This record gives sequence, structure tokens and C-alpha cells, in this order.
Amino acid sequence: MLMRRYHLMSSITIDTSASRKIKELLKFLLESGKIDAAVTMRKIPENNSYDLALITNASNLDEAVPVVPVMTVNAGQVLSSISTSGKKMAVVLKPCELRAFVELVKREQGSFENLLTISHTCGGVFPLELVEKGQIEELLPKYEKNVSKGEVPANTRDTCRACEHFIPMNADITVSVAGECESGKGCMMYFNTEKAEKFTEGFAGERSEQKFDPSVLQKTLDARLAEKEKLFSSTKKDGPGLDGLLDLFGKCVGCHGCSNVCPICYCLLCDFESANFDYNLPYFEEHLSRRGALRLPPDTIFFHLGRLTHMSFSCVGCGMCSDVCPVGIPVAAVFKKTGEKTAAIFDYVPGRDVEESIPVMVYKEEELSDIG
Amino acid sequence: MTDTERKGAVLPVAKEPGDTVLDFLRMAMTKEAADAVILPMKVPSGDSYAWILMNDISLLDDAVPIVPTMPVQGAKALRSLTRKGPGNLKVIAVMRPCEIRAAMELSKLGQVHSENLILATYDCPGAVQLQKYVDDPAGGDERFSGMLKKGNPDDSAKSVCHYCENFSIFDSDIHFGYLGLSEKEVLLVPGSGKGTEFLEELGLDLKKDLSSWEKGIEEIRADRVKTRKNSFEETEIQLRDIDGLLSVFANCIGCHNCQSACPICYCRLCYFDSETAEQDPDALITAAEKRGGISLPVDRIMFHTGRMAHMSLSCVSCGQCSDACPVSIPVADVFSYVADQTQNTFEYIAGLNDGDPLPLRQFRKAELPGVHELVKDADAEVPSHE
Amino acid sequence: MKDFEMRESGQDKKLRAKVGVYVCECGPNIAGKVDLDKILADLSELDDYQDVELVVKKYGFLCSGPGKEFLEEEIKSNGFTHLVVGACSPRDHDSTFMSICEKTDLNPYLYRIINIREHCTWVIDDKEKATEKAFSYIRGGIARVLRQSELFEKPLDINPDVLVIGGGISGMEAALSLSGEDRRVFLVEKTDRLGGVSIDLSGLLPGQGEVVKKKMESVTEDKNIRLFLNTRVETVIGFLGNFEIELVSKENAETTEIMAGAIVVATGSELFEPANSDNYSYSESDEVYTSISIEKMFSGEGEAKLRSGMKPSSVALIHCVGREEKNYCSGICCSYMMKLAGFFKNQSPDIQVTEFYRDLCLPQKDDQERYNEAEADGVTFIRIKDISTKGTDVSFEKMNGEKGEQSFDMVVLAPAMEPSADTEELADLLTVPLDESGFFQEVHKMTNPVGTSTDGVFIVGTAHGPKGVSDSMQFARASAGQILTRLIPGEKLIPEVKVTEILEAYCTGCGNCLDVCVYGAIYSDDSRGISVVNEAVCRGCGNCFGSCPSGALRTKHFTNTQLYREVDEALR
Amino acid sequence: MPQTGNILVIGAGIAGMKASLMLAGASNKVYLVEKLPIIGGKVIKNEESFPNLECSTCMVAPIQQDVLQNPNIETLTYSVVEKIEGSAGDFSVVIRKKARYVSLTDCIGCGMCYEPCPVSLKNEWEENLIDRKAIYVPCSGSLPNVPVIDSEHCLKLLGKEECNLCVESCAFEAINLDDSDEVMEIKVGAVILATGSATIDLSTLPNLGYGTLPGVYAPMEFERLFASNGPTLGEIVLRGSEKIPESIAVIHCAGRKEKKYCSAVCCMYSFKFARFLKHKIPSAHVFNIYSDICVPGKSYQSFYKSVDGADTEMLYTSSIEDVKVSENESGLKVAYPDAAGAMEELNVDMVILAAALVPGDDAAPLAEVAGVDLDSRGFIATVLDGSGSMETSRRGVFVAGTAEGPKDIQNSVIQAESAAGQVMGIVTSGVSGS
Repeated sequence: MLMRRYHLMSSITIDTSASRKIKELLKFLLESGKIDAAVTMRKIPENNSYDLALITNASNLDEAVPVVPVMTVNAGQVLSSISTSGKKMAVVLKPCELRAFVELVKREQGSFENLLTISHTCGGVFPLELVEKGQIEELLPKYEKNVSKGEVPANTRDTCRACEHFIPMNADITVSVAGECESGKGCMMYFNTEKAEKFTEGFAGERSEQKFDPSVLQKTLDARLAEKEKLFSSTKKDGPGLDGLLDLFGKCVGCHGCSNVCPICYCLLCDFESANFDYNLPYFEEHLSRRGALRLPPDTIFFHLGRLTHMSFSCVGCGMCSDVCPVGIPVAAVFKKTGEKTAAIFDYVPGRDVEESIPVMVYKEEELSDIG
Repeated sequence: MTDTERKGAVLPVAKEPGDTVLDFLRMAMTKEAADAVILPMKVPSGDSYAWILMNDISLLDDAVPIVPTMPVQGAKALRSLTRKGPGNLKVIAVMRPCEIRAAMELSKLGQVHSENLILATYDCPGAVQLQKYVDDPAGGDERFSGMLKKGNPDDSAKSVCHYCENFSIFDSDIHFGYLGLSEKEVLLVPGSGKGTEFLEELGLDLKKDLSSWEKGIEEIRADRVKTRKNSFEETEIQLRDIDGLLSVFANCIGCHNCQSACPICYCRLCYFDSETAEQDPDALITAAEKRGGISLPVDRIMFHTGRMAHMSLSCVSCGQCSDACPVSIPVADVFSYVADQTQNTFEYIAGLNDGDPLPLRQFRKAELPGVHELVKDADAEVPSHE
Repeated sequence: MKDFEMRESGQDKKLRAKVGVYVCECGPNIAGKVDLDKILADLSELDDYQDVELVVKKYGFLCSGPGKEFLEEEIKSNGFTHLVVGACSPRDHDSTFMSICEKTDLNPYLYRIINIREHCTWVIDDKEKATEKAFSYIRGGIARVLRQSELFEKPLDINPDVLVIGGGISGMEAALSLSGEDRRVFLVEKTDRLGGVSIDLSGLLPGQGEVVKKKMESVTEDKNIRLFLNTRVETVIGFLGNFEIELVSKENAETTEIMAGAIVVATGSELFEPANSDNYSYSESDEVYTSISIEKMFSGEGEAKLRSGMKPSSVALIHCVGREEKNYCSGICCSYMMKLAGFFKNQSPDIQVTEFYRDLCLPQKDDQERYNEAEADGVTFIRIKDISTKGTDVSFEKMNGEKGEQSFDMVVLAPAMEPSADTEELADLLTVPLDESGFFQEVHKMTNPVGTSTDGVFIVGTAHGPKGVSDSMQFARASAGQILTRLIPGEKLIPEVKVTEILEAYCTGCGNCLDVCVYGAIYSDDSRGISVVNEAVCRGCGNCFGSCPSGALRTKHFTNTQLYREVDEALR
Repeated sequence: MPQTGNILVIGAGIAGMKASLMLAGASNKVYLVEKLPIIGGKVIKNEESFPNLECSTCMVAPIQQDVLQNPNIETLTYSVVEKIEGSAGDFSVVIRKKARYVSLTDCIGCGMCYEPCPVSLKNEWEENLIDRKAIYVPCSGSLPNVPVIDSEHCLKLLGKEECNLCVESCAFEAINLDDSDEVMEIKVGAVILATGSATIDLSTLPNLGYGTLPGVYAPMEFERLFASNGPTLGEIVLRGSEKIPESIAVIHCAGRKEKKYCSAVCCMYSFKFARFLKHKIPSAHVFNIYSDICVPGKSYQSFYKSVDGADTEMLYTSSIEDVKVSENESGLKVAYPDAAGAMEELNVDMVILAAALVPGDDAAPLAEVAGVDLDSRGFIATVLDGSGSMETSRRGVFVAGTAEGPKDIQNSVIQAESAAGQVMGIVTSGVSGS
């Protein structure tokens, strides 16, 4: 995977942790009135749970934990419902959340106009199960050590361990967390765009022209790619085709939770829940006479196939779907693998660039030549 | 509801109660009293079950009528089959009492047409919690057979099963009773006119006295009622005020799995997903400005209380909502506690097949006696300021 | 060939809207009570929408002649896509401003009147607060009007013909008043003859008896009235102007299908069965008759004789039979009982006639006179607190507590009038509710006693409630009047525009809305398993809107989004 | 002989308005003439109407609005019909539009001109319970909401003083003091008389004490006392003493003996009064003294039963005409013969008389002008053809409402629509026939 070349950007070195630095930035932006609201993860002490919060008053920032290995909801999905307000907002996004939002903007579901995006190199998040059991506190120290050493932390989400896009591609402000920050060399906050410069005018820390050196994260990248190989081979059950699918998705209970939490699934009423998939009696009787038996409710597996065709090439592998599956189907792994394969045909990377149009939405004369 | 003078039939003993049920179904299909049956079957990966409509008798060998866990609520399967009408296939469905009760409620909402269905239930000792079963199917099977013997749920079962009173014959057409009986004996009890006719058609003589079986069931029910009271008292403390409610649902991420798993939630698009409930971006942020910040996604408590308002009168506390929750919120306990109160207020029992229409869909002059007193007291206090 | 994008990129395709905001001074009523210029200034600086241009102006009297011309000109010259008028109550001038929109090419449903007079200036004395409230009302109105969509009137062809059910005096009168070259009347009678109950009545006024016979002749001769005897109505589907009706003949069970624009229910009434009241016990052989059998005797052979053929020398006329049980007074029994007393006196001058009554109800024009004549003729009137009979022996208790016993040759009971037998069945057929006395429920007791909640179905005569022959015929002519104004041959009917629609994608056919629809405007489409609104019948009352758990129902012009945005904006 | 689709309706009460709306609905041109400055008739004087005690203004205001906004109805308020000549299908009518001195189009009813007017006199519309100015609208909520100047009391119009106070107060130059009557001639195909009725002059019944004893009230006076837009804004207080009455007697059939007919509606409004009194003064004792109860029809008796015993105590008298009301030290004494004929006495603070309905004092002159006969009771007679026809003795002239005799609102509306139905029979057949 070709690492992107980075041009010279003004940046500051961070003396404290990335989380505290971003919190300082948010405080500065809110108090200076440059933004009306900030979107960041928050820790709620009394029932030690986490949630994504929209904060408009700087005094409420103390519970904010901008960089935390927890994703209760994909911020990209939530942004689609608030980004079109006229208000200026700074949003702290993990790389896959930012990429998910880019895919949504391409589908008219939001706009960057009033957003200042702040992202960071990401070490992956823990599954909701652990968050709900309140084990994040104990796992944090070991997690931060792994991340700073470029190793893949244990028991994070499988798609996070296999994620090679952990460097944010087009955020206004990027904070390098993985690989640099804790290794004593101090991590950097880069202001990639004029918007970033304009917003952060007067923010503490003297500026220096720096180039982001991706090679430092080469070790992390190699570890992630190895994990991906392992993950994709594990999802290859005994052969493709219906049997393979049945093995994987046989135990699906049809709750469609995976599509509800998926940032790319923005349809109000999924086609598989609409009247189109409501069969009358002759249908059942005819299929029963032909096949001797059929599953009720029907189309449990067909739903996953349908979702794959509708959105898998835009799947950013955030892992929310696997987390909410009541029967633990590795939905994210299957969608990430299929998605990457399809996108590769069009050499398309979901969320890389908002101007890059969605493969199925565009007709190009010379296309799919290797298949033809 | 058991009524004393009802008689049942004794079925030939087989290895397990489940096998007795399968023998009965084979006999019914060979005699063409039924064209097809709906039964759970193991999925290829072996760690869960799915409802299968089958008319090929040979497939019955792999079916598992008395199934350890409840991946999909049976009423949802019946709804998908009969929403657009009863069709002309005679089908026997063998399900847990709470599944058949949910189907009865759905029939009052035009979602299930049971004219050509024979709804069969069996004594349910409880069901293994779905995630626990999927993680360890073999262990799950073992725990379930233990429950079958004891007639009561163990700690692997769903929380609602521990205080379920309607675990035996309720109002289905036919019922397989075996809890509390000697080893492997299974009684077949008709629950409705249709059920009696069906059994007589099959040539079964319904003469077996059921009193000993019924006494056993009553004993189990008695201590279930006690557990129910304690559990509701606990939930009451948890839900004492809005903060209590907020803390119970604090981890909710708004994935609405509980609504999709619930058999009573038949709406195609939930009101809380539709664009009407969707906040206008500016209004959202203005609301946030008033409080200095809001949690995203917004309206989680509104969703749960709204769903309660819409379906709690038909809630049969089958526990599917807790099973489907990724962050293990005890949704079923909360909804069962509320449903208990709403259904008592209307003196309505969810799932009865006596054609008693849904409380909110009929107007009775004398209704809500409790409320009248409340209103009268309130009036008394307010000085009439004419 | 150039690669072309299947769709333009999102940003530049925003809605272009130009909203005219006109605030009426209404003389001192508004201008005097609020700081109008501040409102106009604040409105013009509204930055809620980058893609909407607001034109904000004020005017003295928008409802005056020049005001209306000014507004029409403004709409045309500015080419507004939406219009908001800050003025008075919609009840006063909503229709005025909508008709102005109709003169321009601005759809009248992309306009809103905001009541800043009755809601702000007339009720808030503090000028500053009134200004603030008026401003926020108009701001909410703009938000709502932007989310309104165009609606169009859908004129419907109508069938001017009329179905009249019941061939009694009121059915015949309605049929005769309605039939014409351009309007056929189908008169359906379940028995084998016309005339109904009134054929046996000799009528209160002289010559009233002949009226019924005359009406029967003109009905049979009228070429525009098609008569169906021994026929009953099987099914009725449809709405005002378009009813499809199936008639079934009782003789050969053959069905005929007819189309009609309106239905007049004239199914009459029956008499209360005295045996159902425990005060009166008698057997077949006793000389105890109901008033209708005596009427038949007098209008038949002209005499009322006992079974033995003898003329009675003493008669008891007992009023208010069944009045307690039915809990209503039928209003005309006193009049016709005194008439019968007169007939008995003519039949045998020295006959002893005693009338027992609980209350004398003499509201008609010449009732009192008839009472005075009867008294002069020697009829004894006894007001009773309680009464009971065994055959022809009557025991009673007067108002002063005195108890009395008397036996008579003949006893005539005046039973209460109650709804006819097939009322309930017909009510279901026509989705017309019944009232607490079991008669058809009129849509408004005082201002529209002939109409029903199902538009196009009218109730006349004693089907509406107990009444006399002339009142019944007046009800019939009133219903004819309403039909003549609503169903004008050749003209179209414009049903309500702001109706409710059901989105097929969301509806699961649970039927909640069916239960709450008073007008029977929603039916279930079993093939698709959903409910459907018949937009020609729907009155847009919104009852169903509240009953749908999944929000599959949308009332045009009052959608949730419109209402929520209006409130959100107003409360900013 | 030209058949014309125009119709003249005299009287804009509930009957006149309903008949006009029905005829206008069939695209006939209707001239609606009303002698008062406002439309609405008697019904809008009651706060609520029986049997379901619905608010009268809420029931009638939409009908008034429809009449005023209907393009086919030309409403001529403050006008009288002076001549009706010709025959059915071709009547020529002379109408005098009395000078209003206030322009119907310019005035917006802001009410600024009432206060400055120096003249003050009794307001007949409010049964003289309150005063009004020379420039006035009969009550708040009048439609059309435009005042009229009473030329018999305005100082300027009487030539007594050069007073211009109302003109100066009007911001819209809507007042023109040298306005004058206007006479117009129209051709109509049919005429409907809907001029309503009046209550008997109770002072002609000496032993009931109306007029001499202040505590004795006529029914319309009590209606206005109870009305929220009435003289006392709904407070029930006794004349002079302003005291809230603790005990009230409602005496039925006042004037029935003299008029020799039952007025059909008094029982129902007497029960309504009992309900009003109990509602406004919960501690009050209410008595209804009756000899007969006339509650015809399917929904009246249930209202009577709901009032009987709950809001009032029913006292039966063997002869209602022998009831006597006299003064005693604490208030009023009502003497009446009980069931056995023995005289009973009742001490109350207030008496309300359920007065007989009689033809309005303009009924006879109207019959003159319209050339129609009156019946034995002085109401306008109909041709008694046994089919309840609303046609009067003169072909083409119809009558509806209480002008034909005492009746309730339901029957007035039915008669109005029935008369309109008959008119449409002639006019349409007339028009289409020609």
C-alpha cells in the first residue's frame, strides 16, 4: 500500500498527551467564539460509561476525552444529522469516522462547510462488550504502551487490528499519536489546511514547518497488514458460495442492527424492511412445494448480500456492525474484505477524497478493462 | 388458563419430550390433518436455530421442537408467513407459550391470520440466553436439559424466564404438558375449540385426567409469582426517578436492536427512525446551547419510553429485547415491569385468544376506575374558582 | 466522449425560494399595539436560510379593496414562491388571501396567514412583549410555509341521482321533491306497498289522509322515479356524488346495481311493544288495542268495534306507554289520542272516554284547541303518577296520591315510537352512527338535523326520531333542499383538499386508523395488506394521524415536519 | 311573465340565514333584509342552547360568517321591506335601507367612537339591563361589526347641539352624519318570511309581579344576565341590590292560559336555567313550578331527567294560572296550589317567568305588506294542505321559523330548509321551465 507523500505543514510539538492537547485546542476555540460547538468523546464518571457529546459551553469540556480507544457510535453517522446547521463546529474524529463522513458527504448527507476536522493516528478501539463491563480503565496503560511501540494492542476490534488506514487522510488538523507521542520524542499537531490555520490563529505553541514522516509508523503498518492477512484468511470458511455464506450468516436473527449502526447505511427505510420484501401466501406455498422447506422469516441471508452490493465498496471497516451483532457474526471482517476487493477493481479507497466520486455512480468509458 | 373439567390425551412415550412431539407431528402429517409444520432446526454452523416451514416429513428427524434458546421470536416467523392472509395451507406451529401469546396480540393488529394455523405450545422450563448459547452450544444444550428436568430456569436462562407465570398452557390450540410428570410422559391437552376438533379428527380420545399435572404446574407458578414480585421491586428501586431511568439506559448507543427483536413492534419504519422525529440541525444545536452540551445520538430515553407507550399493553415479556442488546441493558426487565402495570390498569391480559380487542382501540364508558379517583381527588383539592 | 457525472455535485443544487412577508397594520389594531418597524427590520435581517430571499413590507388594510390589488400586484411583480401574511384570524380573511393567490400563479397552499391580531395585539398590552411575540409567530410561519407543498383541488364528476330507502310518507315526499328530467330517484321499499305507517293514519288535520294516497299516485306515475318494491339494500360503497349500491329483490333474490349521488334514509319507526313494560298485562283476547290498530279501524271501516262486534260504551286512552323505558317523550301521542277521543265521541255520543296521561305535551299549533274541544266534549283527563292495567281493568294513582280503580269496555294504549327493526343493520351499511335512543345520529342536533357524519347520507321522517306526518314531510323537503344545492347536475364537486394520505412503504395494515375514522374514509386493501385513504371522503380532521404508531399517515398541509419546524423557529 | 331566480328573505335569524345559505348554494341570488343593525336573531342572545348546552355563538358565528362572505347573498341590515307587489315568480319589492351614518366598507369596528359619545340610553338588545350610546353596536361580537347612529337620540341629528365627537374620534372617516335613507326596488321570484317572534309582555299578567317587583325576571333578561358578553359579564346579581340570589323559583307556562297555546320550548329553557343557576351558584336552591312538562323528541327528556332533582326541585301545581308572586320582607313569596289544590308558599330571592312566545309586534304590519293571512294566534298562517307546506296564503310567499309559531331551533332550521326546498321547486322549475 503506497504511503502518501506529505507536503510541508505548519505544526507544533505537543508537550502533554494528545488528548489533553486537543482538549486545550477545543477550549481555546470555544472560548474565542471561533466555533459554536465541539464534538468529542466524553467519559461519564458516575456510571463510568462513555458517549459522544456535542459541547457548546467550554466549562463542560472537563469530562471530554478526545482520544480514547472507544467508539459507542460512528461519529461520521452522527455528524450527518448536525453538520448542515449554520453553526461552526470542531469535531474530533477517528480516521475511519472521518472517512465514513466523507462517504456520506458524497451522498448528500452532510457538508464540511462549517466543520473543523481534528483527527489523530489511531491505535484501534475496544469492542462495546468491554466498554460496558467498564474494563477500559485497566486496559488503557497496556494499550498506550503497545500503540507507542507500534505494536497491535490485544483484544481491540478485529477490523481495528487489521486497519491500515490508521493515518487520517484529509483532516484539517492531525495529531500523530501512534508511534511518536509516547516515545518521548513528543508528538506533533499538524495544521494541514488554511482553514486550520485560520481557526487556530493565536493558539499556544510556536509554529514550525514540519513534514509528517510516515516512515515512523512503518512498523505499525506492517503489524496491521499481517493482522489483516490473518483476519481475511480466517473468514474464508470451507469454500465460497451459499454454503460458505450459510456458515457465516446462518445464525443471523434478522435484527438488522448491523445496518442501523453502519455510518454508510443512511437510508431511512431499508429496502429489505419495505413492502417489496413482504410476500403473500402463494409465494410461500409455491416455494414450499418446490423446496420442501424454507426459512421464516425469509431473506435473512439475502439481506446481507443486498447490503454488501449497496454499500460494501464504501465500507471503512470501523467495526460497529460486529460489535452490535447479538450472535457475534464477524460482519465487519466480511464487509471489509469484500469491500476492499470491489473497491480495488476501481482503485477506489472509501473516504480518501471528497471529490473522488463513488464508483457505481459514475460511468467511465474505459473501466473494468481487466474483467472485459 | 386451566379449567378443571378439561381432559387430555396421553402420547406414546419416546426418548425425550421433543421426540414425542415429533412422533405426534409425523402422525398428524401422514394423516394429512396438516400440510406443513413450523419447527426450529439447527443452523449449519450448529450454534443457533432458525424457524423452518417444512412439508417434507423426512426433515422432521433433524427438527428440534423443544429448543434450548430463542434466536428469533416465533411470532415474527408467523407474521412473515400470514401477514397478507391465512392462505390455504394447514400448518402446525410448535412454539413457546410467550411466542404464541405474541402471535395472538399480532392477530389483533392484523399482522397474523391464524385461521389455518394450529398453534401448539409446550411446557417451557425457560430458555438459555442467546449469547451464552451461541458462545457455547454444547454447554447450552446441557444446561437446557437440566432445566427440563428441574422444570425451572437456571442462571444461564434469560432473566424474564425466572419470573414467567405463563410458562405452561395459556390459550393455544393444543399443548404438550410434561413438567412435573413422571419420566418422559407427555400429555396432549386441547386449549381451544379448534384444538379439540383437531385432536378428535386425529382419533385421539381425550379422557386423561390432568389434575396431577395441573397441580404441579400451579406449584411452579406459585413461586414464579414470588420471584416476579421481588424482581419488580428491584426494578422499581432502579427506576425510582428520571436519573434512575437515565442510568439504566446510560450505555444505550441507539442501535434499536431491542425494537427489531421485539415481536410486537410490527411497524415497518419506527416513528423514532422516521424523518418527523429527526431533529432539525439548527434546533438540535440551539437545544444544546441551552444546556451547554448534549449526548449524541439524541433522544435515547424518548425512544425507549415512546416504544413503551406504543407496545407495553401487548408485551408478553419474552426477553428478546435484552438478548439483542449489545451493551446488555436489562431492557426486558424494565419493559416487563411497566407492562405489568399498564396491563393491570386496563385489566387486560396480553395474548389471550378471547377476541378481547386491544385496550387503546376500544372505548368503554366505565374504564380506568383508578384514574377516576385520582381525577376526583385532584378536583377536590383545586378550589372551584368559578 | 467526456466522462459525465450521473448527478451534479451536491453543493450548488439548493432550493431557491423567494418569500413575500406582508404585515397588515389593520388600522390601530396592529400598528398601534406593536413596534411594526422593528418587526420588519428584524424579519429582513433573518439569516435562518442562506438560500431564501425575504421581501418584507407592511400595508394599511390588506383586506380592503386597494389592499387586495396591492398584494396581487406584489405577488406578480416579485414572482414569490411562498407568501406569509401577518394579519388577523384565518377565520376572517384566510379565504380572501387564498383567492388573491389563485389570481396569480402562486399556489394558494404555499401561503400562510399568521394571526398576530387576536393572538398578540388584542391580548398583550405590553407593547414590547407583543412585538416580540408577533415577530416570533411570523418567523415560525416562514419556517412552516417553506415546508408546505403545492396542493390542487381535484373536482369530481358527480351522479345527481338519489336513492331513497323507505316508501313511507317522508320517503315519497323526498322522492317527489327531487325527481326531475336531469335527476332520477330510486325508491326502495322493503314491503310490497308504498304508504308505510301513515297510510293507516287519518291524519290530525282534515284531508291529511288523502294526502298520503295522492302522494302514492304521483310516485307511481312519476317517470323519473324508479320504484323497487319488496327490495332491500345489500351493499353501499362510495361517497357523496359517487355511491355504488346493490339492491336485492326479496321475491327472486335478483340483484340490481345502481349508482347514486346521495342517499335519503326514510325507514320510519315502529311502536314500542307494551308487553315489554311490566305495567300493562293483557292477552290476545282482551279488549286491549294499540293506537295504530284503532287508527286502522277508523280509517278502514270508519268504526272502532269490540271483538264482539259491539261498540264500546267506555274507553280508556292511556298515554306515555313505554316512555319511562325509552326515556323520551314521542311528542305526538297526546295529539292523536285526543283525535281518537273525538272519533269515539262521534261514533257514540254518550260514550265515556277517559284519558290517563303523565304530562300533556301540546307543542303543535292547534294542540291546545283540540284539548279544549275534547274537554268540552266530556272527555275526562286524569293526570297520573303511576298506572297499571290487567286486561281492561285500570288501576292508577293521581298526582295528589289518590288511588283509583276503573274497568272499561276497551283500553287503547299509546306506545312510544322506537327505531324500526333493521335500523342497526342499515347503520352499519352506511357507516352512520346511532344515538343513545337508537335512532340514526344527525350530524348536528340544531343546525343540521337531516345531515349525518357520512356526507351524502340524509335521515328524514321518524327514522330521525319520533315526529308527526307534517314534520316528517318537512324533514323530507329539507333533505331535498340540501341535495338540490349539493348535487347540481352537470356541476362538479370539489372535495376537501387538505386530506390525509397513507405512505404504502411504511404502512403495515394494522387498522388502528380504521377504528378512529368517523367518516369511514379509510378502507383496507387486503391484497397489499395496507390501509388506504379515500381522498374524496376524507375531511382532513387528522384523527387517524394521531393513531398511527409508525407515522405512516401524513395529513397534507399539517405534516409533523411543518408543525415541528414552526414551533422550533418560534421558540428560538 | 319573467321568472326570476332572485329570492327575498326577510329576517336574518337562524331560519332566515339557513334558508338564504341553501338558496345561495343553488346559485340563486338572495336579498336578506334585517331590521336590526346586526344579523343572528334571537339565538345569539342565549349563552348556550339546549339540549346539549352548546355555546350558541360558536354554533351560529360560522353561519353568520358564511352569510356575510357568500357572494350570492346581499345582506341588507338596518332595513325594512315596504312593499311587495306582483305574484309568484314575479314580485316587485321596495326596500328602505335606513341611514346608518357609518360606512359598512370603511369602518373596521375598532370601537374608538363609542366612548366619546355623550348620549347614554337603555340598550333594548340587552333587555335594557345596560346602557348604550347613540352610536353603538348592540353587543360585543356583533356581526357585521359596524356601529349605527340612533337618529332619535343623537344630539347632532336631532339638531340640539353641534356635536361631532364621534366623527373626530374616527381615524377612518367612516362616519357621515348627513347620510340618508335609501330606497331600492328589486324583482324576486319568491319571498320567505323569517321574522321570528317575541315573548309575551309579562306586565300584562298582574299576579306574577313582573315590572312591579324587581326580583321577577323575564326569560330573555335572565339569558342576558347569564351571557358572558352580557351586561354583567355572566355574573347573576339581582337588580338594585346586586346581591347573588340564594333561592330561585322558575315558574312555567307564564301567559299560557291567556294565549291558549303551549309555546313548546319554555320547559326546556326553564330546565336550562336551573342548570345555569346551579352551575354559577352551586349553593343556590332552585325550584321549578310546573303543571305540565313538554319535552318532545328523542333527546329532550334525558336532559330533563339530568336536571330533575340534581339542579332543581320540581314542584307540581294543579293549576299554573293560579300561581301568585308577592313581596315579603326577605324577598319574594310564591303561592301556588299543590296537587290537592291546597295553597303552598315558597320564599325565594328571585323569580324567573317562562314566558309564552307571541308574534312580534312587527308581525301584523309585515303581514299587511306581504299580503298574507295570520292564524288565530296572530302568527303567519300556512296553507294547511296536510303536507306541512310552508307556503302562506299568498302563492310564492313562504314562512319559516317562529314567525309561523313557537318552536325550537331544530324545527326552525328544518322549516327554513323545507321552505327553501319548496322555493327551489318553483324557481328552478320556473327558470328551467321558461
